[in-house]
Amino acid sequence: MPRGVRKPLVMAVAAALLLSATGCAEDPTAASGAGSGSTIKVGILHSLSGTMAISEVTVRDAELLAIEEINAAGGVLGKKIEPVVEDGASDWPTFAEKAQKLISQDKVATVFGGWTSASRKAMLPVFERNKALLWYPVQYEGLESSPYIFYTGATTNQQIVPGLDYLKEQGKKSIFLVGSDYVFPRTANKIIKAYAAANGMTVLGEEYTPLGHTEYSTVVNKLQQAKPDAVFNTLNGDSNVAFFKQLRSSGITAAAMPTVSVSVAEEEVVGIGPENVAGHLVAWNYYQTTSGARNDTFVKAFKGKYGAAKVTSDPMEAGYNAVYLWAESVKKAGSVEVEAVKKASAGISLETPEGTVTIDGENQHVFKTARIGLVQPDGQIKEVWNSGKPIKPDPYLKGYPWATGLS
Amino acid sequence: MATLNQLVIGASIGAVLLLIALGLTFTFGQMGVINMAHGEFIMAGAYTAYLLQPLVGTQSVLVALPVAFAVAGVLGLILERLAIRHFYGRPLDTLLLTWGISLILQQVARDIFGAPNVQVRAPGWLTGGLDLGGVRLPYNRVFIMVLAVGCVVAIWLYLTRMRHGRRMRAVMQNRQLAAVSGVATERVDQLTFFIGSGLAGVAGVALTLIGPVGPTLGTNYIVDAFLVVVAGGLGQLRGAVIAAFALGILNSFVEFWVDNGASFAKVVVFAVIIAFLQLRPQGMFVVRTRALS
Amino acid sequence: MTGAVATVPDRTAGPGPAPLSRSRRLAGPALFVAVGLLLVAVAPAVLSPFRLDLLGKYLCYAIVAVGIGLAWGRGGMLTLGQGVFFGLGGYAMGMHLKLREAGPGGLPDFMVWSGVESLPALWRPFANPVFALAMVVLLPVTVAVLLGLLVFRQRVRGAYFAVLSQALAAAFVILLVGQQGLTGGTNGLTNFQMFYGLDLYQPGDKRFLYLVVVAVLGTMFLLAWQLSRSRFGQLLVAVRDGEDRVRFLGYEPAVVKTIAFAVSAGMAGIAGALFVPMVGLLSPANLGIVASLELLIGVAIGGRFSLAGAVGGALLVNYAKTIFSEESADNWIYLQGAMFVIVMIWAPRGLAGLAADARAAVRHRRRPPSRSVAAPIPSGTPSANGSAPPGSADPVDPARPVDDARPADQIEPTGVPAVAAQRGEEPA
Amino acid sequence: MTELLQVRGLNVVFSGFRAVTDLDFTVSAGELRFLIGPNGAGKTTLIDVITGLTRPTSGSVRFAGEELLGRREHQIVRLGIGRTFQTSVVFEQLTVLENLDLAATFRRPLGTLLRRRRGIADQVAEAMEITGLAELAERPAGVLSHGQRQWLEIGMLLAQRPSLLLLDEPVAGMSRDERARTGELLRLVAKEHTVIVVEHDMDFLRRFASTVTVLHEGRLLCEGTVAQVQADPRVQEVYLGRTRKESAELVKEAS
Repeated sequence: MPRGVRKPLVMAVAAALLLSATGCAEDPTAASGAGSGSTIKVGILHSLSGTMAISEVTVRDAELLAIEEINAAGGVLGKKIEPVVEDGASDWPTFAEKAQKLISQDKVATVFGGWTSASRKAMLPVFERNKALLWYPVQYEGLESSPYIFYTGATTNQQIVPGLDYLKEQGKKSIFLVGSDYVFPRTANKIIKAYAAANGMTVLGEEYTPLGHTEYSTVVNKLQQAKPDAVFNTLNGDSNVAFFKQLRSSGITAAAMPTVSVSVAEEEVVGIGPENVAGHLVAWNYYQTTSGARNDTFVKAFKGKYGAAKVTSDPMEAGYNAVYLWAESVKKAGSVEVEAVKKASAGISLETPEGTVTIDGENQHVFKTARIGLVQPDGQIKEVWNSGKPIKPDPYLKGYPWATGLS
Repeated sequence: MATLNQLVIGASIGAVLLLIALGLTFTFGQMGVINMAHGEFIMAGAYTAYLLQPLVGTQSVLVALPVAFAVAGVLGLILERLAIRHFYGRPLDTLLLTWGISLILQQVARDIFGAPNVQVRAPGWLTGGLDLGGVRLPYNRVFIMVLAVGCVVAIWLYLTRMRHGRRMRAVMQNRQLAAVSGVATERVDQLTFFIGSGLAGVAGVALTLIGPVGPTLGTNYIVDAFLVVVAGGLGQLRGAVIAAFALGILNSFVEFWVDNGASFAKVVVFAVIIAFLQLRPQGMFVVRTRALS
Repeated sequence: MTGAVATVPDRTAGPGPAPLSRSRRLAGPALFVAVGLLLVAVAPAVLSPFRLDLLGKYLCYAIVAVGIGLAWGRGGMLTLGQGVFFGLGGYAMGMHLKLREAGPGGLPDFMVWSGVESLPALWRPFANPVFALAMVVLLPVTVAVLLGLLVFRQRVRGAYFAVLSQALAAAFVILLVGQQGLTGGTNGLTNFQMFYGLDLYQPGDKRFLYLVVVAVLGTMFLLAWQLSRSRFGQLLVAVRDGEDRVRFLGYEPAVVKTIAFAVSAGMAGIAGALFVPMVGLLSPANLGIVASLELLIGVAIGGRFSLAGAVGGALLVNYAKTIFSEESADNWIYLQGAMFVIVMIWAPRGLAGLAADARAAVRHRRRPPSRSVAAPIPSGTPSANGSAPPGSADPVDPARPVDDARPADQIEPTGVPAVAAQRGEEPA
Repeated sequence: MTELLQVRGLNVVFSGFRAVTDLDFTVSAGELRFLIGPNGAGKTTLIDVITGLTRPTSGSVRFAGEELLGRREHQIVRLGIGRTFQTSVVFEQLTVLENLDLAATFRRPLGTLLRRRRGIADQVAEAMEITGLAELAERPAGVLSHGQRQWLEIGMLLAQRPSLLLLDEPVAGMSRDERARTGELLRLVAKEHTVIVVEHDMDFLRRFASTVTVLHEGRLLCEGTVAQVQADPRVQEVYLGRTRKESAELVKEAS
C-alpha cells in the first residue's frame, strides 16, 4: 500500500472508533431510569456556567436538597431518586440539547430546570415532542401553558398584578418602567400598561437596557426628570446591582421613589448590598422570613447543607417545591409514567415553605399566595402585604377584563 | 439642566471606560496582545476589594487600590511569563489563548466565591453627592473620575519622566530600534504587562462602587474597553483619554434623547466608530515615523 | 513597452505545478472520500437519532469553519463576527419556516405573545421559499461586502479588524434582541416542525436532512479548496503575507479580502440556514461574541492553514464540548479552557500542523516534530513594523509540499513587508 | 523625446517637516535616470508620491498625460508604473514562478483568477530568463539570497509589463558580483523601459548612469550627465563640503 494512502485510512479508522464510542455511550441499561431498577433518574438542568449561573446554581442546590430529603424519607415508590445534573451554560440551544440528552440517553422520569424564558422556550418543543415532563421553577411572563411543563413559579396574576394592586392601594398614580431587554420584562410591561390604563395610573416612561448592562446613570437621570410615584423594575441579574447602587448614590431615596422589583430576591439583595436596596419593595410568593414551621425546616436544612451564610429565595423554594410536587404526583399515580403523573397531579395540594400550594390541573400551574415585601437593612425581606389566600393561576389573564387583547 | 446633567454623566461614563481601557492601551497597544482575560483581571481587582473587606472594614476600597494593582499585576505577569511570551510575533493568536484563560479564571472565581454576586460596601464618605447648581454628581462618580485622571497623570509622568517609562515608550514606538539600542525589550514587556494588568485591577476596585461583583464581571466591560482602544489609536494615552470621554458622552446623550436608548446607544457607538475609522483608519493619533529615505 | 492591457494567453508548454508522487497526490482525495463515506454511510447506521442530530449540528459549524479557514487561514482576516453571518442566514431561513407554520392570522407564535397584530412588511417576502433561500446567501454576503469595503479600503486590519468584527457581533445581537416583535428577542425563533417538506419530528426525514448537511459541507469544502488552489487563492495568501506589496502587483487588496470575506460570510449564512432545521431553534445566543469565538476556536485548534484541519477542529471542539459537559457538568469549563490554552501554546498551527510535522518527521527523519511545533509562527497578518517574527529566518517548513493546493497541506504565512514600515503604520 | 513623467510644483510636508519643496522633475520616454542625494534629500519621498504611497501637500504628477495624484497605488500600477523597495518584499511562501505569475496576473481576464495556474505565461518566462531565475523557478522565494530577491522583484516588475520602472536602491547590501550582475540587468531592462533608479553607490552610478538628478533637502539641486553633476560645486558642497567625518561615512555607506 502506498504510504500516502495509509494515513487517511488510519484517520478513517480512528474516526470510526470515535463515532462508535459515541454510539456506545448510549448504554442500553440506561433504560432503568424510568422505573425499572433500584433508582428513578431525574434530570436537573440549570446554568452552572455563564451569566445565568449567578441565579441558577442555587436553584439546583435547592432541588438537590429536596431529592436528598425525599430519599432520606424512603424515596418514591420504594426507590431512591437519582439526580442527573447537566449544565445549560446560559445558552438556550444547549438547554434544548441537554434536555434531549436527559430524555433519550439518561431516560429520566422528569426534568427540573430552566430559568430564563428563552431557555424554557428552547426546551418546550423538546419536551412536547418527546412527551416528557419539565418542571419550571421560576416566575415568568405567562401566556403559555404547555401540557408537558409544570410551572411552579408565579405567573403574572400571582406576582405582577398583586404588585400593581399594592401600588394602587398605596395611592401611587404614576409609574416608570425599567427592565432588561428580553421577553419577560417586555411582556410584563405590556400587562402593566394595560393595568395602568384601566386603573387610572399613568406610565411616565419605559426603559429597556441590554442584559448585563451596568451603566444606569442616564436611566436614573430620566427617573429624576420624570418624577414618578414609583418605579416598576423588571431588570434581571447583574443589572440590578448596578441600578440600585447608582440609584442610591444619585440621592433618590426609597421613601421618595419606591421601586417594586420582581426579580430581586434575598440572594440578589446580598449582591446588591442591603444598604443600597433597603426600603424598596419586592413582589414574590415566598421570603426566607415567611412564617411557618415548614419554612423553618427548609431554611434550616438548606443552611445545614450549604452553609449558614446562605439565604433562601423564591425561585429556590419553587424549585424545591417542584421536586416535592412531582414526588407527590408519582406516589399518587403509583408510576413515573408521564401521562399517569400528569393525570395524578391535578389537585395535588402540599404544605410548602410558602404555605399551601395546589396544582391547577387545568394549566399545570400552581395556586400561590402573593406577597409584597420590604427589603430590610439586614438583607432580609419583610412581608408587608399578602393576598390572604393562594391565587388561582391565570397565565392568559382571562379573568381580568382590562387584559383582553393582550394575548 | 438635563443636558448639563447628561454631560456630567457622559464624563463619568467616560471615566469608567477610560479606567477599564487604560491597561489595554498598554498590552494591546504596545504588544498587540488582544487580552481577552483583561476583564478577568478587572474581576480580580473587584474580588480583592471584597476579600479585604473583613480585614480593613468599609475603607477597603482605598486599601484595595494598591493591593488590587499588585494582585492583578502579578496575575498579568504570570500570564505573560507562562503563556503570552510564546506568542510574540503572532499577536492575533493571543486572543484565543487569553479567551481560554478567561474562561478558566471565571470558573475559578465561581468555585472560590460562588456563582452569585458578592457585596463590597462603599465607605461612608462616598455615599453622598456633590450638588453643582441642581446637577447632582455622586461622590463615587467623582472618586472614579479623580481616580481615572490620577491614573492617566501617573502613567504620563511614568512614561515621560522615569527611565523605565521612557524605555517602554521607546519599545512602543519602535521595538526593533529599541532592541538594538540596548533596551531589554523582554523586560519591558513584562513590566508593561504588569502595569497594564495592574490598571485593570484598579478599575475593578472602582467598579465595585457602581456595579456588580461576580464571576462574569469582566465580560460586561471587555468589548467596550477594546472599542475605546481601537478608536483611540494603538498605544496612545492621549487617544484613549479622548476616545473614552467622547464615547461616554455620545453614549449618554443617545441614551437620553432616544426613548429606550440604552440598546440603541451601543449600536450607535459601533456605527460611529466605523464611520470614524473612515476618516482616521489608524485611530485618533498615530505615531508618525516619517518614511525613511 | 506599450503598457497596454493586453491579455497574455497561458503557454501550454513548460512546467506546471511540480508533479507529485502518485500516492501523495491521491492522499487528499482518499481522505476526502473516506471521511465522506464515514459521514454518509457509517454515522447514520451507528448513531442514535439524538447523536446524529448533534453530529449534524457540528457539521453545520464545520461549514462555517470552512469559510473561516478561507478568510482567516488564507486571507489573514481574524473574523470575530462570523456569528453575524451565521445568524443572518439562519434568521432568513427561520423566518420562512415560521411563516410556513404560522398560526391563526398568519402570525408566528412569538409575535402573538409579543402583541404584534399584523405581519411586519419585512417578513412578508420570506413566505416565498425561493426568496428565503436567496436571502440565506445574499444577506450575509451583502453585509460582508459593505463592511469589508468600508474597513478594508481604509486598511483597517489585524487586531483592529478583529475588534471591529467583534463589536459588529455585539451590536447585531443588541439589535436583534431589541426588536422582539420582529425577531423574537432573546428567545429567538423556536419550535420548527417542517423544513421544505421534511417532517423534523420524523427520524427518517431528519436523517435525510443530516445527509443534506453532509452534502453541503462537501460542496463548500470543494469550493473553498478550488478557490485556494486557484490564482485567487495565491493572491489571497499574498495579501495575507504582504498586503501593501500586493498593491504594487496592481491589485486593490481590499477587494481581494472583501471577496474572500464575502465567500466566508455566505458559507456561514448557509450553515445558519441548515442549523435552524437541524437544531430546531435559533437565538441571538447563537451569533453573539461567545458563539463567534467558539466558531473560531475550532478552526484554530484544527489548524487554520488547512481546510481539512478547520473542519476537523470544528467537529472536535464541539464534540469535546458536548462530552466534557456531559461527563462533568461542574468542571467542564476547565477542560474546555485548558484544551484551548494547551493547543494554542504547544500546537500553534493546530492539529493539522501537528499531523503535517509528524508526516514530515516520518518522511525526512531529519527534524523532530517538537522543534517545528515550538517554533513560533507569525500571525495571519503581517506585523507592519517590519519586525521579523522569530523563526521567519527559516520560513520554509520542509513539511510544506511544493504544491500547496491540496487541502491537508500547510501554508504558513510569513512575509514582513517593509512597505508598511515606510508608511509609518503601527503594528497590527 | 516625449515626456513620460512630469512632476510640477511638488510639495510634501510631514507634520511640519518639508520633505519636498517646489520640485519640478521630468523624465522622458526611454530614459535611464538616476536619482541621488544625501539622506533626507527626498528621493524615496518622490518615488512614494509617484506611486501613490504618499499624498503630497500640493503639486502635480502627470504620467503619459494622466494625473496620478489622487489615484490609489494599484491604479497607478495598472497605468504602467512599477516599483521596487529598498528592502525587497517577495511572497516567501510562494515559489519564484508563483511570485512572477502573480505579478503578471492583473493583465489577465478575471476568469483566469478562479482557475489554477497551468503552464507558464510568456511574460513570466521572459522575466525569468532576463533575471536568470529560471533554475530557481520552483523554489520558494523565502530561500532566495538577498541579491536573488532583488532580481525577483525586478522580474516581477517586468512581468507586469510596465512602461516606467522605479527602482529604490537596487544594489544596496549587494556583493560586488551581485552589483555587477544587477548593473547588467539594469542595462537590459533599460533598453526597453523607462527607468528611474534611486542610488547611493557612486561607483555603480559612474558605471551605469546616463542622466543624474541630484536632490538636496527636498529641492532639485542639479541635473545632467555624471560628469556634469560631479563637477558641479553645489554637489561637491552637499556631498563633500561637510565635515570629513560625515563624508567618510557617506563614502563608507556608498561602498
